[in-house]
Amino acid sequence: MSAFLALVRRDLSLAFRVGGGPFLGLAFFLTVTALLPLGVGARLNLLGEAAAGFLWVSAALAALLSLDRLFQADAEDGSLEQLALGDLPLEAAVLAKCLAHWLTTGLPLALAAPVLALMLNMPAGGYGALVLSLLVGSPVFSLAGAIGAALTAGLRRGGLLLSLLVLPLFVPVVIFGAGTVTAAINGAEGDAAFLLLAASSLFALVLAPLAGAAALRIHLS
Amino acid sequence: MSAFLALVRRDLSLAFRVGGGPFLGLAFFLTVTALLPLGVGARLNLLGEAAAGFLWVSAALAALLSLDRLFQADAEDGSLEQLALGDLPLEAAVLAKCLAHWLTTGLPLALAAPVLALMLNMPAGGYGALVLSLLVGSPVFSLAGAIGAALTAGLRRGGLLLSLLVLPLFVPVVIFGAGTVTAAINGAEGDAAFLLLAASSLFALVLAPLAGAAALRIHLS
Amino acid sequence: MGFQRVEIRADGIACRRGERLLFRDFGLTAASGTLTEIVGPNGAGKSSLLRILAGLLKAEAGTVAVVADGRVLGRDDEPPSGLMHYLGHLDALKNPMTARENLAFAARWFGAAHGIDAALERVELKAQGELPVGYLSAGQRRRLALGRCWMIARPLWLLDEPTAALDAAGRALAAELIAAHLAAGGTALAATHEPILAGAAQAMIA
Amino acid sequence: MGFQRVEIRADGIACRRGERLLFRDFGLTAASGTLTEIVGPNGAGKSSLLRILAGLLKAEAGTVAVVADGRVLGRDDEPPSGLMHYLGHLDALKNPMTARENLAFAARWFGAAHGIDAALERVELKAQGELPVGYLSAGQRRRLALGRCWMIARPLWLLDEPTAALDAAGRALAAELIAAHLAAGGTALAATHEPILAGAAQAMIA
Amino acid sequence: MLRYANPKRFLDLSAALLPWLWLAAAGLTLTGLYQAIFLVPPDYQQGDTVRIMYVHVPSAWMASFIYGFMFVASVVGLVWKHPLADAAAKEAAPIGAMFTAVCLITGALWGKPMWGTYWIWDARLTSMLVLLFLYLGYLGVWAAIEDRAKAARAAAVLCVVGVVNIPIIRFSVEWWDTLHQGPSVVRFEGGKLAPSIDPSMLWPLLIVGLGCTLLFFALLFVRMRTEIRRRRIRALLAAQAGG
Ligand code: HEM
Ligand SMILES: Nc1ncnc2c1ncn2[C@@H]1O[C@H](COP(=O)(O)OP(=O)(O)OP(=O)(O)O)[C@@H](O)[C@H]1O
Ligand SMILES: Nc1ncnc2c1ncn2[C@@H]1O[C@H](COP(=O)(O)OP(=O)(O)OP(=O)(O)O)[C@@H](O)[C@H]1O
Ligand SMILES: [Mg+2]
Ligand SMILES: [Mg+2]
Repeated sequence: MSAFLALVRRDLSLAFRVGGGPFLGLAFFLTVTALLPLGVGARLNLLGEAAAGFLWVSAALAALLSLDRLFQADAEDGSLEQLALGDLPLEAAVLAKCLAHWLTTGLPLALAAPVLALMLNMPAGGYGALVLSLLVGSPVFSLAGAIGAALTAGLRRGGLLLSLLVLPLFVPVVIFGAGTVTAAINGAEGDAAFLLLAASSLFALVLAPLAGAAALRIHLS
Repeated sequence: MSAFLALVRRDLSLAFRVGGGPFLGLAFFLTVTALLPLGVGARLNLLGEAAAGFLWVSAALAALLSLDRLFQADAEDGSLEQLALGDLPLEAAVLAKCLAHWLTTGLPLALAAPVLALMLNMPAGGYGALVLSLLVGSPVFSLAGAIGAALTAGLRRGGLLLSLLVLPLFVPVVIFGAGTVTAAINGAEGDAAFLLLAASSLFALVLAPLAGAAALRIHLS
Repeated sequence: MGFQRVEIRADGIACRRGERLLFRDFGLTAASGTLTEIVGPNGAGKSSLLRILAGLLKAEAGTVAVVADGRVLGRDDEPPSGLMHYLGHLDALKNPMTARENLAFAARWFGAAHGIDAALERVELKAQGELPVGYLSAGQRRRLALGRCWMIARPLWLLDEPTAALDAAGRALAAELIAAHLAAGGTALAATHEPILAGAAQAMIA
Repeated sequence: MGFQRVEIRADGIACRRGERLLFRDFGLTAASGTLTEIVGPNGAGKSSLLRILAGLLKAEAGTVAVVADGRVLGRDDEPPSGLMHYLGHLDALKNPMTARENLAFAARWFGAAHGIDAALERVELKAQGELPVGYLSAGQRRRLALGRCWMIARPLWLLDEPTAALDAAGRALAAELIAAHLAAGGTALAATHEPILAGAAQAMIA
Repeated sequence: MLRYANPKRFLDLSAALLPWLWLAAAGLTLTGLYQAIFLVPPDYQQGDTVRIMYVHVPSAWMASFIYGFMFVASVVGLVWKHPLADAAAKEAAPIGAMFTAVCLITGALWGKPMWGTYWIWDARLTSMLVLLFLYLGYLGVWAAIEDRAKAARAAAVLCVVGVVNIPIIRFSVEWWDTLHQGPSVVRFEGGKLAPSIDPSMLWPLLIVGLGCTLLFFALLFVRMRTEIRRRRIRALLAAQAGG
């Protein structure tokens, strides 16, 4: 456990040191949220209806943008071998790195979402569902993303290939997530979408460490 | 000139070799275009009106995703020094790298835009303007992006910082670009927006090599 | 601080990279208390062999066994965990983190036998402890990586050119660290282009 | 194929990294036809000095001049372009491109005096020409980087540990390449921890 | 099973099978299409456009089926490390991508008369598009990794992970209200298969479907044979180079 936490802490401190940590993720979230209405034309009513979708899509993109370096840096400086030779299985290392990634991207976004939703004029009634759905669903971005990141870790310019690989895995989450919020706004029962979201998250939690570690082992050999 | 072209060709072949070249950029463009409406909900009329904005925003994001490695790879393997010590000034090297980047991201996106616009149900009348505006405007994404990429080349996890730096530079381009298309759709005179777009592009063409080279020199020392 | 005495045995190892068979029928037994220097020309496959021994690369043929008291450790196709250090051509250091922070992480990831200050002192980097590793010179980085091996007690050291980038004092230091490791009952293998320790066994890869 | 004969003069150079003054009042004159080995312990500032000489790093104080026939080349604060090779600790090779493609790019970026095949042959990498550089061994990469210097005629070579990772044959090859460069009227400086060429001048950084 | 999974045996076996495969594939597909175009009555709602269905639906089936095939081949490749399984998965991918593209294109062409638009972001259509991306991503991994053994394993991991998308395509019509119609062929009522489509329309559909399946295997075998020969040539060249 102490080794697991050490890795989480190392990645967090690396993120803070060079990337600005969660603040950068937040700033990106803000900028994209600002850019979208600019392109679309800021008719408020149009925006309000689409707000939940916008926010979920931005969350996916923010995660995507920071994912490509998740294992790349470790692969390039030889740290991956050290992670593989620790006492913990490589699966645990992947999980620790996902946790650190989520703590710097997903979590702050979930917490800041109400403010952004307000800026986008989201109808009241969806705020609770927005935060809750982001908390439950955004780990998938880190977890499923980790699989793609592990697969492309050895490759230069893996960034774009990475997006091609993980966006299909993100699509259902965005649909379920936005669906949950929309249902809440319309006062409808959003249970189905939310349950599917939670299920995806659990599924990713089980699958990602296994698949990610397998992909990393391929890269190592 | 032969050295300039050699660098363009090297970067193109690296992009093809490890990244799939223009096809990957296209696939990303397609994916983002698919994600946005999914989150927002697919009401046709709403989508059609927003199509130009969507496409321009996706173009910006596609460029962004591939920008972070523009100089990073060269910085990490020592190639940057070789570029600095060639007979050509570093400014020319920056320009060559921007050109290669645009050829693998901006250009294919501009050419594929009509298909995507059709998928988003964009009203007829905007197609010519869309392609033309993307052709003229998308180089800014590579050029302005190069400044940010040069500034963050030394930093790990520069990805998010990079987006913070360049997204503000992208904003006016997205506004002018989407504006040009919207004007064309509404049959209005879009000259103003288009001229501003062209001016931004020219401005970036002059400024980016200078600023980019200056930033790289800082990184080298 | 103490560790098991282990022996590593490789038998009939063949190594393929891409279409090329680098070497085959390579065998070696490295006993506790000995250093085996793996020598051979550039590209012969020394680094590949070390990665095979560490379980990071699959051999085309042959077996590797880590043995303690005649008993083979680890599962059939996977090397035992927690027994070895692998130091590759790359130093596995995080540039943005200081020397001390790098060691601190390694100490908690692997479980350390010595303190971090002791390790910094041991490799003469006391003054550089608070410097981000990215600022260190090539030799200082290598020293730090060696200090990491020293700090964490593991019986089997697999070192790929441990003395690369080191000055004369650094090479003497590396030899000292390895000698102390052997004296404590450790086993060491090092790919190298220059003799590291007088009296070391040599395994040649043609 | 031929090049100007140049001399490089450094005067009163001081180098600061962060808060630390690595060295000061360092002077050196390297004439055409000579190799100057820059020696000193790890972290003394050899790599930093080479970067200063190449114009990649700003010195805290002092001047660097590249001189041909008593005339200083280049602008005041910028080193002349097109005169030097800088080979750092890193090999500046693109992993996804083959050895041949890497050389082909360098040949067109700098303008080559020798053919690519000749260069591959010169550094004994004929068989590896079509292999992506990422697959090469550490020593093979270094050879390739040296081959690049040989292929492109430039009077001033600044080499940072050119023999790192090389086997005995590779070290002899590096020495040969440098000797030939000197014989053709070239100038060479090399940071190193082991003698490269008998009779080379030595500049010590304490 | 593994006896036939040796490349030499595969070459012999596939050489013997291929002519028959081609014949059966062409016969079935052409018969089905002939019936679809000339014999099936126009739909009472959709008129003659319904004939697009006979290309659209089989290619939709094939798109999913081939991904499933690749999934199985990938698992075999990962677990038993069999090179033939890797080759099968790799060579199936472009064929699957092709069927997916055909499904998308025919669907789009059909959508214009039926829904008044070529494209709509409905769950099934989107998930089909996502399937195309999965295929492209899979091919991208093969293209991006130089070492073939590594590429095979990486692509297999991706394929196994991406299989989650298949049920989403399948159930998307039931989970969300969509424009696209629900299942009418493989449809269950009270635990029994109960197609809600008239047999006169169903039969040609099933015939084309079977024809396309055989067509897939014919194409796959041809591609795998080429791939195996390519590997042999490479190995020979390497041996000649003295490696
Ligand atoms: C680009 C647009 C379209 C796409 C991507 C698409 C996709 C699909 C897919 C994936 C299936 C297979 C369902 C299964 O697993 O059995 C399918 C079946 C079918 N599609 Fe489409 N479709 C499109 C447009 C249309 C249109 C416009 C129509 C007609 C109104 C249509 C009618 C059908 C029918 C009748 C079936 C058979 C349903 C069944 O029996 O299960 N499709 N389509
Ligand atoms: N895909 C491939 N095809 C053919 N040869 C390959 C391939 N990948 C690697 N090689 C060869 O495998 C060898 C790898 O050698 P390795 O790195 O183990 O050598 P080494 O003995 O450590 O050399 P050095 O002393 O230079 O570090 C090299 O000769 C390289 O050219
Ligand atoms: N910001 C900083 N603050 C203090 N010292 C620094 C800073 N940045 C670098 N240094 C020191 O500067 C020196 C850089 O040395 P350089 O890389 O030039 O050494 P070198 O002589 O090439 O050593 P080696 O033989 O190991 O390659 C190191 O001692 C390093 O610790
Ligand atoms: Mg080696
Ligand atoms: Mg140095």
